[in-house]
Amino acid sequence: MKTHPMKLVTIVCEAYAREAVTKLLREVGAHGYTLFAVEGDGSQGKRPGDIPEFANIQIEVVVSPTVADTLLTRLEKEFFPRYAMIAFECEVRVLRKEKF
Amino acid sequence: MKTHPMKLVTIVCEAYAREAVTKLLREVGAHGYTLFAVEGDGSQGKRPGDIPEFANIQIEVVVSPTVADTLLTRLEKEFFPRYAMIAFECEVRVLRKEKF
Amino acid sequence: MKTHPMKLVTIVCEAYAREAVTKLLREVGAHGYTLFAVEGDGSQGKRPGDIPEFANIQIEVVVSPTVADTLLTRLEKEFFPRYAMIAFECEVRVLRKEKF
Amino acid sequence: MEILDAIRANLLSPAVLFFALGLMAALTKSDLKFPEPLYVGLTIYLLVAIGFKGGVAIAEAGLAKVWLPALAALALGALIPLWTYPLLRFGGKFSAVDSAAIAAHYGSVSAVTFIAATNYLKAVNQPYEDYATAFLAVMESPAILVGVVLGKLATKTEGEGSGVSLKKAMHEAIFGRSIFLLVGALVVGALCGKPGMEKVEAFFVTPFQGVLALFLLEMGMVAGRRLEDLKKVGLFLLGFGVLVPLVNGTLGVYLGQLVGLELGGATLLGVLSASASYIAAPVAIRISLPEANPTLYLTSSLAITFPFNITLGIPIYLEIARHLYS
Amino acid sequence: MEILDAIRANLLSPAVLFFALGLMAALTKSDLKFPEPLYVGLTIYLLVAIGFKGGVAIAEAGLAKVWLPALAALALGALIPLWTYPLLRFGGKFSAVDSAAIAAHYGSVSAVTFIAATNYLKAVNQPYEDYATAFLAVMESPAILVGVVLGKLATKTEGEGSGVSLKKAMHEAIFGRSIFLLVGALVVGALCGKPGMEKVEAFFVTPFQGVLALFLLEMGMVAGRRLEDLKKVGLFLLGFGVLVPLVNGTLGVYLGQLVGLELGGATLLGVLSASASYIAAPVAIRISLPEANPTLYLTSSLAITFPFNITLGIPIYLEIARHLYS
Amino acid sequence: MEILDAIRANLLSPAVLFFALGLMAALTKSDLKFPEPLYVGLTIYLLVAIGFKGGVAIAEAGLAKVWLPALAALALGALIPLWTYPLLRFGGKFSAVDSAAIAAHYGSVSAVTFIAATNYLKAVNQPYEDYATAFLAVMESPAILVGVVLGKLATKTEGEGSGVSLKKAMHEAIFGRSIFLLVGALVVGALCGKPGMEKVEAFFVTPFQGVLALFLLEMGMVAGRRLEDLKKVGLFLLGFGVLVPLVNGTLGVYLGQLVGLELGGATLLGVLSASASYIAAPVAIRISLPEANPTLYLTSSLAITFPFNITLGIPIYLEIARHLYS
Ligand SMILES: Nc1ncnc2c1ncn2[C@@H]1O[C@H](COP(=O)(O)O)[C@@H](O)[C@H]1O
Ligand SMILES: Nc1ncnc2c1ncn2[C@@H]1O[C@H](COP(=O)(O)O)[C@@H](O)[C@H]1O
Ligand SMILES: Nc1ncnc2c1ncn2[C@@H]1O[C@H](COP(=O)(O)O)[C@@H](O)[C@H]1O
Ligand code: NA
Ligand code: NA
Ligand code: NA
Repeated sequence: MKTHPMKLVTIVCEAYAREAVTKLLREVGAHGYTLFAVEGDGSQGKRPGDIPEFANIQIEVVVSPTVADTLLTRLEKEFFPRYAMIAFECEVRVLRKEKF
Repeated sequence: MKTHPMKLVTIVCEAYAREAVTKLLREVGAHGYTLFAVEGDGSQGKRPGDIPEFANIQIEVVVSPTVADTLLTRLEKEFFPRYAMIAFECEVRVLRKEKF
Repeated sequence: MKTHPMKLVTIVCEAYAREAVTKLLREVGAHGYTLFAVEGDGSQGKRPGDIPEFANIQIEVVVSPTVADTLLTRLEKEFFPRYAMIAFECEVRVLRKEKF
Repeated sequence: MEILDAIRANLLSPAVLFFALGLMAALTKSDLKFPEPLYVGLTIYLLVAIGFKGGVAIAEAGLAKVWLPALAALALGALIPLWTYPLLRFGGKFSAVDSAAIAAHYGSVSAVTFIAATNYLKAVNQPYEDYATAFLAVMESPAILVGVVLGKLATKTEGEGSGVSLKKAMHEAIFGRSIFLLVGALVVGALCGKPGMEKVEAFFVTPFQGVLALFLLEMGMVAGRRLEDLKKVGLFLLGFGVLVPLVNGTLGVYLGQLVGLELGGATLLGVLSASASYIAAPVAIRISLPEANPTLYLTSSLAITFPFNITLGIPIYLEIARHLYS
Repeated sequence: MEILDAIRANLLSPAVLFFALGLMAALTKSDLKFPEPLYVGLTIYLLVAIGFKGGVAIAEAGLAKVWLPALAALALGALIPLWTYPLLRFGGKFSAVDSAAIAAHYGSVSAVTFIAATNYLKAVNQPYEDYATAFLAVMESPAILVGVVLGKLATKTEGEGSGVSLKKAMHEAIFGRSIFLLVGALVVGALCGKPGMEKVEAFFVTPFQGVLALFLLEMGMVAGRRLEDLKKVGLFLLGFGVLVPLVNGTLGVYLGQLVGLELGGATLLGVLSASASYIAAPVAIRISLPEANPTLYLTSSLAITFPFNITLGIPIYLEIARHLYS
Repeated sequence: MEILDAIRANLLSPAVLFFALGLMAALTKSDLKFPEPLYVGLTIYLLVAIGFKGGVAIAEAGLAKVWLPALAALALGALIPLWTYPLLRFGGKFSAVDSAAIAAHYGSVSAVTFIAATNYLKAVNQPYEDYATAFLAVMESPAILVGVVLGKLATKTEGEGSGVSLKKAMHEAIFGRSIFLLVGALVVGALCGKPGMEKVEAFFVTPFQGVLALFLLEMGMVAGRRLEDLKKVGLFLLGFGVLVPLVNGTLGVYLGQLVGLELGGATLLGVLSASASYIAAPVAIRISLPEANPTLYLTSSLAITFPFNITLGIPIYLEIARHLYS
């Protein structure tokens, strides 16, 4: 079994940003993503998550290291000033590297 | 405080595969797992997740490196050809290594 | 783009422990956290998650390595003997290190 | 012209219009979405309500009246795959496993189509045997089992153990969520009878039609999201999804008359034969025949046959029954 | 033989049959599952409905009539742990903290059991004071506080601050979700009175019995999943889970007569004493006595006492009341 | 003194009392929480029910009667931001983009406030045109578009393309979940007419008031969680949140009389003008004017104007209409 190094980028943001973020993912070349609703607490206060429009989502995307770089750069420049969010990357290993 | 290196294997797959995957986890020797419903987008199209039977789930399991190897190998051989899914592993450190 | 090393600590525990754990997070100096409901299986049996009071939650928190250390130490001493739970840490890289 | 009037009346019912609204929501990419627990809650309500009502009706009618038509329904469900399979395999040139999978879907049934049909009959004041829910209950599983066996015979693949997965499919087909709820509520209803019904009527019967209308809004969205797959399935399956229901529907109506049902009951048996499963069958097939292509069976049952039956099919089957009984 | 007929009638009610169906679902490992939000939605509905109705009844009856029996109910709840604790500690040889935890559960109450009892009384045409919901409201918390104090006295563990966690338990017992909803809706109902009731009756009253039946289906599954823990808890707790309710139920009925309740109201006070909490108490106990073993208190209250009360207990307590009042 | 009696009666209605209970839950930090799917399910129900009912009423009244007041409502919605914007910008010294954002919220409408008003009118036996739902439908979007344009003109920021985000805001304002459901159900109702209503009345009409009461419990919690932000928004916005609704409400009532509405209908137009959006507008504004501070517009619309209208505003607007019409 051969595994390949990739990056897992995790984004936690207000649900409002959903469409903008998934559009960005397509633009930087991600081939897929996984998304779910979360509650959260942070510098911009608690997000209890009972109204979907006011809630948080977590988006996880596995991408190549270069795509991860572009993604984080654009998140920092275009999204961090506008939306309540955090983003971080983490090293993972995948099978079928052509899929990502 | 002493932490021990382990692998976190993350599997995102269609909900149909739930029973087959959890059975596999038992077979390879995982001592537990965590599971939740997610939405997703990938090569096999969007999964909006309003009908549970058509939705995606994410399964996370902490295992020893050797178990992770067996798990990924069997996923590649037996599951990837049949189900819409991705899987990847990541290094984590745990307390109480005898638990995993 | 400059990223900084941080720790992502993941805690999966019974929902009962929610308040105690988030209080601990504040005490050790985390600046935020993300939380969601999960199902699980482990040494203390299946947690199907239909009654919120009997269910599992997953808490993810990005902190500096020193905070991660304190957090895990206190979890081990004060929480592991009392609650059904697991915790592990993982290396991640973030932008805006002052946020965590 | 009667049939056209009937169709027009059906098209203007809240249930069908909300279904159309759901289609619209999917096509205009509105961000409207029913959360999963709402979907699940509505299906639980509908299945329990229809099952309970059917059970009370069986208690009133007595098993002596119900067993023969129920047996006929069961046989019909099991046999439909036997003629649709070769049609798909040799007419449509589908692979053996895809043919078996699709055939299983058309032999099995759609509870929502059945419920919509009972609503329609009520709207046009056509009486029917309330215990017809028993036919719904017995027709869900047999075709799935037949389809899985057909698929297994044709492929004989190993890995993960095909014996195991046949057993899983049977377990799924019999203990799966929808059939369990329906049969369970049926038994509960049969044990309670009329006095039990009086207690829960205000919840399970009075608001039923409105709940169905709301649910069809969601089903419209689910079907609408599949519409773009129509081009992937090819012309053959498109025709199949409309013509096979018409044939099966006619078969069902005839058989209904044969076993002594009234006009309304025969219509419902026709509707059941004509309908294709899009929940129970996909689950069981995905588990036991994972090589089969879901786009084919889901698109045909959900995006072609289901909308066809809901809008045009149901009034047509009633008209067929009227001709036959007159 | 009356009592046997009564039990039979109760066993054939939709509510109890759906509970049995839920047990079946758990035992046959059907994949039927109520999603968490549906469970939460149903509990919110049931608690608000029962609280609101009780509040309207209090407004009608006047506080003068309610305060004495409510006080008696409160005292009964607080006292039950004082005799069940030594029984568990010395009869059952449980640890001090486990004994305290279980005792807290049996002093507190189960709202669903109470609701099922009101349904049963309605079905057998036995009138009762509608304001009895007030007893439910006042009996939930006291026993939990007594139990936590007993457990703390016995253990005196430190770490995380035991003083803190007693305060947390009190907060939980008083501001926890279920008690907040119940008492809140009671107050709202008392302020609205009859005119308010007329507006919301069609939602909170008419469909109530049907919603309860659906909810008991879920409760059957929850209880059923605990059944396999029965062997872990031992014979003593098994007997405890059946006999203690019978004793407490009898106590409750007597006390009800003593404070001037009618036959129906005394029965309900008996049901409350006999019932064991499985939501509010576990939450508070898990937080303030985390050393106690949840398998013991959850299995006994949820898998033994709850099913016993729902099926046999309720008709028995009514029969006891009838003997006493005749 | 009539107005005081009216307010007192409104304050003691189940809907308002449950709203207050929700506020209490938030303030006492009770762990009561409606899960997201329950919230979504309730909004879907309320919007579909009110839309459907309005559509049936339009079918009964005929478009000839509806178009003029609907047009007036639309114009009113679009114009309100044009006077509130300068007030906020120069009176309140808010930034241009914040002023535009808040102005958009007050030009748009709150469906729940409208629904509560229809309930209030029904409670005080004040007839109104059922087709007034059409005003709700047409008033949601225009102000949002005007507000976004005002904000864009003032800022002209680039990055991510401001043209794109104006288009997104329009899409959101027109195809967003709430407006889609409302307008969709309106059209469905108009096509079904009375016969359709008869089928679904028991679900969409009879239990409606009770569902609203339950929903206001949740809205109380949502508003309550915003209360602590009151100190952040400053005194100007506090006054704005109460006085602007009074002015807009009066404008709406007058305009209603002008275009020939009855007393009840004019009151509803007043309520709509007075109400501020807290769902549709925030979504659209957050997407197209992300630089605007959500604390300002959410706190003023949700924690000031919404509770004010629900408790005091609605009876006041009716009183204004009564003076005008007498
Ligand atoms: N240190 C952290 N660890 C994990 N999640 C966080 C952290 N800080 C913020 N978040 C998440 O990011 C969301 C937005 O953060 P903020 O902009 O700080 O309010 C929060 O609601 C949390 O869900
Ligand atoms: N690059 C990716 N990053 C994160 N999740 C993914 C990625 N690709 C696929 N997925 C998830 O895996 C599921 C199945 O993928 P697929 O088989 O490509 O359709 C999708 O629905 C997503 O939830
Ligand atoms: N090896 C594992 N991998 C992932 N999650 C686990 C694992 N073991 C336990 N868990 C999670 O932690 C919860 C508590 O574990 P336990 O105390 O072992 O019952 C379980 O319900 C699971 O959600
Ligand atoms: Na069929
Ligand atoms: Na008790
Ligand atoms: Na307005």
